[in-house]
Amino acid sequence: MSEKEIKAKTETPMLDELKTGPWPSFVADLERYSEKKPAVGQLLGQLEQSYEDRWNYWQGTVLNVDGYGGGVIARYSELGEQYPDIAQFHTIRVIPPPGWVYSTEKLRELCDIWEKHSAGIMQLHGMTGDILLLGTDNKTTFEAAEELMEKGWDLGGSGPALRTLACCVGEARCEAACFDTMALTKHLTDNYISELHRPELPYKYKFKLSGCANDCAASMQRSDMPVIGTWRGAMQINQDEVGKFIDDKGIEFVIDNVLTRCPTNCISLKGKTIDVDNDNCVRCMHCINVMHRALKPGKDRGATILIGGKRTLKIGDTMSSVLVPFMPLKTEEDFTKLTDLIDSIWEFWGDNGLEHERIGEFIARVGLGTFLEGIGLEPDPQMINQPRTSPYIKFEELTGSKIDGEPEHNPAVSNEEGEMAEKAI
Amino acid sequence: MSEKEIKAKTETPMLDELKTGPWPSFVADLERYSEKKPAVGQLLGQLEQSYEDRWNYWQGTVLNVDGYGGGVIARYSELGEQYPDIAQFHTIRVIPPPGWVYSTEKLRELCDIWEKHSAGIMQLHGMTGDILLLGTDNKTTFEAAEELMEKGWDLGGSGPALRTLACCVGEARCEAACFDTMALTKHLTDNYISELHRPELPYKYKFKLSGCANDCAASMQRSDMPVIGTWRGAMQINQDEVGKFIDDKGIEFVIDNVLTRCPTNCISLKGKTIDVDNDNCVRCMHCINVMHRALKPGKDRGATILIGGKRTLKIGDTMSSVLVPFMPLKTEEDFTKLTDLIDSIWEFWGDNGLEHERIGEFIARVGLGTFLEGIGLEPDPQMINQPRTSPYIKFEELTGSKIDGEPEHNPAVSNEEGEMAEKAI
Amino acid sequence: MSVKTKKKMAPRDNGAPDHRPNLHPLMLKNYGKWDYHEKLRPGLLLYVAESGDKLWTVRAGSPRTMSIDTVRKICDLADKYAQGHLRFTSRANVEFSLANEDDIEPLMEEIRSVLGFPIGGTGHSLSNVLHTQGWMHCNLPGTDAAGSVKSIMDQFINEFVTDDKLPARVKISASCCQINCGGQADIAINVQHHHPPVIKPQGVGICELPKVVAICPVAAIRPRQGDDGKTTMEVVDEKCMYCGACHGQCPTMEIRDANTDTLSIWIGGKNSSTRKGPSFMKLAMWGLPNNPPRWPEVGEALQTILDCYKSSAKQYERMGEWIDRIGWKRFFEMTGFPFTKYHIDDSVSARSTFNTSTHVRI
Amino acid sequence: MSVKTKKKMAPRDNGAPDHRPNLHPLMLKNYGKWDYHEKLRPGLLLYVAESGDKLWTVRAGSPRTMSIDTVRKICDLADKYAQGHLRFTSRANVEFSLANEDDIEPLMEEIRSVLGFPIGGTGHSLSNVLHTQGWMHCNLPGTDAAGSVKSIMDQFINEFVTDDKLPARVKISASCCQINCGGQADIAINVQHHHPPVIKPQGVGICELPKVVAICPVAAIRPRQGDDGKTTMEVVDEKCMYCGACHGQCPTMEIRDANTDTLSIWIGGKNSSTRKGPSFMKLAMWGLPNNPPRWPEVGEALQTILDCYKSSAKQYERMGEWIDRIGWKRFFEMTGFPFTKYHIDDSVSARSTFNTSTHVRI
Ligand code: SRM
Ligand code: SRM
Ligand code: SRM
Ligand code: SRM
Ligand code: SF4
Ligand code: SF4
Ligand code: SF4
Ligand code: SF4
Ligand code: SF4
Ligand code: SF4
Ligand code: SF4
Ligand code: SF4
Repeated sequence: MSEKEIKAKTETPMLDELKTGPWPSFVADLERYSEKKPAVGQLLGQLEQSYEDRWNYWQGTVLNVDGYGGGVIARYSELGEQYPDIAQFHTIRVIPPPGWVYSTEKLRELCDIWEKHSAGIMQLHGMTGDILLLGTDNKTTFEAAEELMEKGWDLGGSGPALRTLACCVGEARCEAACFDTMALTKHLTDNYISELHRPELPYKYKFKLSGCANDCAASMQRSDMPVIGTWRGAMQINQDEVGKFIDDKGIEFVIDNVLTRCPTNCISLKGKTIDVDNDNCVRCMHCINVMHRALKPGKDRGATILIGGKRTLKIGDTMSSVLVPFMPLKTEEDFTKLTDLIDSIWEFWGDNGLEHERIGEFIARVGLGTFLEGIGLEPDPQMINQPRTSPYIKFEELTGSKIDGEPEHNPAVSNEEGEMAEKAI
Repeated sequence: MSEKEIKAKTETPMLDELKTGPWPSFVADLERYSEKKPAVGQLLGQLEQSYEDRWNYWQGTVLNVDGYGGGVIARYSELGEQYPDIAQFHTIRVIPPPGWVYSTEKLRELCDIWEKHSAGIMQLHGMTGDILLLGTDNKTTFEAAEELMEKGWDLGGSGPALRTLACCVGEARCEAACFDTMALTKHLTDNYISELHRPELPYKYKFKLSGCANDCAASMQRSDMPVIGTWRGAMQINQDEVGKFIDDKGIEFVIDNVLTRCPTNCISLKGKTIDVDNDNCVRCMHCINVMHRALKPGKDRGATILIGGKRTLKIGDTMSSVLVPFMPLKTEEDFTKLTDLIDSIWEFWGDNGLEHERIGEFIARVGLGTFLEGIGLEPDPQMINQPRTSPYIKFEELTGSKIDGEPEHNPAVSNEEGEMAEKAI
Repeated sequence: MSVKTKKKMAPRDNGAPDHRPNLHPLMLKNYGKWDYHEKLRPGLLLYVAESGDKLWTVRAGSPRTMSIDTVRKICDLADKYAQGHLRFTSRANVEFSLANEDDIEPLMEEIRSVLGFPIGGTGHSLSNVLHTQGWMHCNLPGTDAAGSVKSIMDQFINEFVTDDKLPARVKISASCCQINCGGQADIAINVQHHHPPVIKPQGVGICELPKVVAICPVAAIRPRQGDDGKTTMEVVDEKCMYCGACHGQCPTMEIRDANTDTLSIWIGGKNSSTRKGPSFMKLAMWGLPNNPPRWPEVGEALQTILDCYKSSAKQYERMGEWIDRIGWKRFFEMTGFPFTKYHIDDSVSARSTFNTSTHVRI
Repeated sequence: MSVKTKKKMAPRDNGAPDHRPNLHPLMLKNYGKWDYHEKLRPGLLLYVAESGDKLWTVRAGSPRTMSIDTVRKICDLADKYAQGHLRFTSRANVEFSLANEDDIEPLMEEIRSVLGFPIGGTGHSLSNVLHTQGWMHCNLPGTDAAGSVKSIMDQFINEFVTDDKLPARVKISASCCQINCGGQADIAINVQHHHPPVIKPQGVGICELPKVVAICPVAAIRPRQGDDGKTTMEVVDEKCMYCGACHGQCPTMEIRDANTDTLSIWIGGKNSSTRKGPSFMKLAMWGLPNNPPRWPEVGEALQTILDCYKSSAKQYERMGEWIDRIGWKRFFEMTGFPFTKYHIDDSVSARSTFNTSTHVRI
């Protein structure tokens, strides 16, 4: 690789192209803001350099706030000479209120703290769900953190630790919600705040909570333990509204957009009413989404607990899969049942997981059967789509076939030496 | 294992239980026949012993008819002392007429030959499709084989060779047939008769031919190369018959048993007629099966060529998968295109396959992409259900990204030694 | 490739007999020109050609293994009623095709009385059970197949002789070892081993060692120097998954055990691409005793499965499709079969069998 | 577990801020008691509570990365119109909830004029693109994400500000390295490497060698004694699959290459269990140049995909479901994207991606 000399940029022609167009431009915003904070201008300078070279100039490092093992993503610039104000340029991850709801009071408080101590850039929000505050150095990181915590905020997760939780808006504004996503997010965060701050797990562990199968928190592939709302028993059907819907949209529409879309074909049309085979309804939400005035989740609500979702590294993408088909999540006791489950999972994984091995990888390695034994959960056919197809089963049980009064041992095999060569035919 | 003395049976109390009941009893039949052929009685004796001990008393061996490397499944009994007439008790596999059709003349001819030379047991047919003739010894095997061949019959396949082909009744009696299964079975058998008789492939290779997706030859999981009839273009629809069917069965029946069962949801109801989205019809046959007076396969017919089906040994069950989505199979040239394909597959597999490695295992090992390159076939999206999900692609191509006027090399990476320890965050 | 031929030898490489002279005259005449068929009643179909020709087909159950005498009796009936032709189906049933409607009744009568074969196996029936050699001829079997088929078909004769008592066609196979020459089916009965192979001392040496070592899918077999200095083999128990591949390669690797082998039932296999496409069969129950001559425990389990299937499946829903729809949870509930950790796939692609959705039935 | 605390330190382990005081008053009042919602127009939903209360929600697109000034302007609008509350969505959009219908128009006006944010992202729209740090902050990126998002959203602004021009919701993510912090989506843009990592000589020694060796999924990295006697590493090129896992573990293992890295487009990912359940995203196109500042080749490809999707998908059919129905053959035909051998899975579970049926579209 050839060396080349890099000079600090005063112009950013490539980035400038990102100032035009109808979508709000982060470049325009930051450029304006750079009048207040020179670091932001230097950030744009280094970014321009990256655009030019198609190359990155950040190096990672480690910086911890006292008492914490994570929460700060520390960076130093390889172009620190050219851009001294961003020589150190760290991000603090801050836990948002569940569901990313803010009073302007709290959000302004955050702005004030951040403006005081840093370059003053916010990302709302990070992909895991954190408030990302960009632009402190090795010193201001601590000052900002102390002030944040003083005001009741807390640092988010990073490293081999529980990560900041995320949830959909849920019961706060959505009629589809089957459990209180915000309350559980808060409960789990607080209950496991130590595991979130002090990396002691084999690797990262993410929760994402969605109030129903629509999964607006996109938990299935982005969290190690999705908690997704569902219900037991019959769906709520308002047949009058069904009738109105059919009148309004026409029968073909209902066939093409509701009946034939049900994954288990469990809706049938009876004149101007519909009949749902509740035993086979898999609570997918589709019919409810389409006919939401007529259909609603059932009344006995709770959540499905899933496990093992993550992105590709090492064994390829893993999708979460069902661990507990239904768990009520209303009372303290319900919450305790869930945390008991989590405790036993973390214990078994903690004892047996490899470094940098996420729970999905761990289960893939040891096998779901072994995992269930390890955490003391009974196998349930709902955990799988189908039983094994391979007949090669490693039974621990020896017997089963013995029939009363039958010979105790195999009959003697012939004593003759095999005289002819055996060939697979 | 303890030795125990085994005596020749004169009674068969366990087998006798299989003489009762409404289903025809092979025991009763063979017992009757044992009056003519004492070997058959001894066979029942040894079988009784097996029933008693839940143990088998046959050993395999090898016996070949001159000029052939297979076709005889040779067995000697471990209880040859007790049952001398079945000390050697071989099976000859004989190629049946395609589709297992017989004139009584030919079938009687077979009976005559077999009665003359053997214990006179026939299995119609073996699971691969052969006529199985049981009960020759090391000498009569040859006599029977010679006489069979004299009369135009031929031995079936065994060992690492092409196996006897099987096909559904097809055009001979079924309106669903999309190609002439019998003619192609005959053609492939005759064309590859040498490969069938002289084991020279890495391992066994089975063809099964079905005239349509109903797969009455059960080829998908039981043959290395299923050939399954299909059509191009529009399905034939007789809307009058559709109307009659709807009148007869009712609209709900049509929704529940036809529309919602279509794997691609491509049938829609327009009053008393139906509309098939032929682009998305995957020729599954279901609607045609249910409404066979109203619907028929399209007129431009041929077959899908699939590859790789087999049972579990080593890598687990493999299901055949699409190799050529559509191939007309009417003319000599069509047949030649197919045999060209087979030739190139056998060549590549022959050169690179391991011993006892079937084509499905071979493809699993080398990868479908490599296999296609090896046999000179273009990748076709119909071969797969979905493209890869893993981003880890081993490109042979280096470039693609280079943009005109951009730097030739990567920018220099920082010269500073990393001063701080890097940790995965 | 040229073939060595000796004097007086019969012709070699004859190939497949021509089907045409073996075809019923009406099948030959209307070859490729059939218009439609009708299910008239169990075991009886009418095929109508574009020419207007009509052909009636009578299907009868056969035990597959037959004496020459029995085969000749079949020929007699074909000569008398079916213009001297007959065929066997891919499930080893016998089919007589008739040019004359009047022959149907007498033929059926004689099939029952002379052959003792039941008539049926068409439509939504439980057709003949595909099976394998068993103790009658193979060198590998852990159980018999013909016998268990006889028992099954005796038990389910009503499902064979009717064509509308089942939601869809039911295909069963019974195999005599785990290799499963009987193939995938809606229901398959298969042998299950419970421990690694035991190496028979007297046999060592008769097989090609490298081949035996090579066949093991999990590399559990390794050569070992025996006490007598001879090279023998040993099996690493922790690795071995009791597959028996080595036993097929070398009879010395005795995988069978009359005391501990059990039978398993696998369900939901399907070859047809009809509707959702083919599927493998899945483990429904393991640990059934290998109990000749009538394997009553297998019969009981089959009865349970078929009863549940009948009561809950929709028309045209094959066994596997039915369970896909109602879910395996309901299947295990309905049948009362235990769901165990052994039902959970533990192969490299196990994850693809997990329920990676929130689809649950509660 | 006890926490070391020092004098004068702020309280630790505060946990998550309470959502209740942060909730819009009507959301708090009607918490868990919402009856239904109505899509009034793009970017505007009406939520009706069981109590009869009405709440209007206006959704605006945000660039996610914002200066403090901009965040404060958002607060200003929330104070003026939304009872001093606001929220962000899981796709980084801003939502203002209004108690008064009359505030809708003025708020929308000010969102556009003061913030410069477009209104939309509801219903069957192309919502905000999820993205990652890129060259602004991460240490691993091969491309930028915020910039490509800006370009994409500029291009597809009409799909954002309407809610019925697309068959269903379209979720896009753009990530700056193959790790893909942006996550699975209907369409995802991802970096693709074309050769094994190059080991930067100056860096060797800074990482924990065993960890680097251990992270490689295919065991392609092994320790090697350098000329200077120091232990360094080498990569076995034949084994390496260019995954970059080692690069995340140790910056010395430089996997990026500005000259040869390309961008790929992956489609059909879905998290919702709605209808058929979640799915992974699949490779649609590879080899697109990494072309800042506007990545026009990516934009072109997206346009093609969205055009085809619009013209051919049924309502409620997410990207992946649409392709499942029409088949990948048609997808590649319609888009004109080449189908190459690299599209075929070559992992251990590759066979599960094969078309194991006769289902073909011809
Ligand atoms: C900041 C963020 C992207 C963003 O701009 O929003 C991010 C940034 C990084 N991710 Fe991520 N990930 C972020 C969400 C995700 C997500 C999505 C999610 O959490 O919902 C994923 C996919 C889901 C998952 O967890 O698998 C994700 C999958 C990864 C992975 C791959 C993990 C795997 O097992 O496949 C790595 C690499 C690793 O863990 O070794 C990684 C590693 C990283 C690191 C720490 C790179 C590194 O190893 O040094 C990045 C730090 C960048 C920086 O400078 O801040 N990041 N990362 C997201 C966290 C913000 C927040 O806290 O809210
Ligand atoms: C005679 C035979 C073909 C042959 O060349 O021997 C045959 C003949 C017919 N089959 Fe078949 N099938 C025959 C074995 C099969 C097999 C293979 C097997 O049994 O092992 C299958 C695939 C099984 C599987 O999926 O593994 C098979 C799957 C079908 C299907 C698709 C069923 C489904 O929905 O999955 C149909 C369509 C239907 O039922 O309408 C069908 C339909 C038919 C029709 C109606 C076709 C026709 O128009 O003639 C014929 C039967 C009438 C009837 O009611 O039985 N046939 N059919 C085979 C009779 C076997 C027997 O004696 O029982
Ligand atoms: C005779 C027959 C069973 C029957 O009673 O009908 C049979 C019998 C044997 N099979 Fe089979 N297979 C028979 C059809 C099948 C089928 C079904 C088919 O061909 O449609 C299969 C499943 C499909 C497949 O090919 O995978 C089958 C899968 C096997 C296997 C497993 C192959 C695998 O790769 O998984 C073996 C073992 C092997 O090849 O190593 C095997 C091996 C054997 C051997 C040769 C056992 C051995 O290795 O010594 C058996 C000889 C028994 C004997 O004494 O005749 N047989 N075998 C069938 C052949 C008769 C015929 O020619 O018509
Ligand atoms: C606000 C938000 C939740 C939050 O807590 O932030 C949300 C809110 C709603 N979602 Fe969502 N979804 C939100 C992200 C998601 C996500 C996650 C994502 O975008 O990454 C998903 C899953 C995506 C996936 O599969 O990977 C998601 C999948 C759905 C679905 C299922 C769509 C489908 O058919 O697959 C519905 C149902 C529907 O469309 O009727 C839905 C429906 C809804 C409803 C109608 C629920 C309701 O009654 O309030 C809400 C939206 C109105 C609208 O038209 O946008 N929402 N929704 C998120 C808005 C993101 C944005 O700004 O664009
Ligand atoms: S996941 Fe369900 S409950 Fe949550 S916001 Fe989406 S639709 Fe509402
Ligand atoms: S919620 Fe889903 S599974 Fe249940 S009835 Fe509606 S569409 Fe069918
Ligand atoms: S596979 Fe098709 S063509 Fe052949 S017999 Fe069956 S239904 Fe007829
Ligand atoms: S043949 Fe199958 S795919 Fe085609 S329209 Fe009929 S049911 Fe649908
Ligand atoms: S299933 Fe096993 S024992 Fe039975 S015939 Fe096949 S190889 Fe022999
Ligand atoms: S039984 Fe299978 S796994 Fe065990 S040693 Fe034999 S071949 Fe290997
Ligand atoms: S996608 Fe890669 S480069 Fe981008 S933030 Fe995530 S880890 Fe960093
Ligand atoms: S890029 Fe991936 S496969 Fe290659 S050496 Fe690094 S970790 Fe191993």
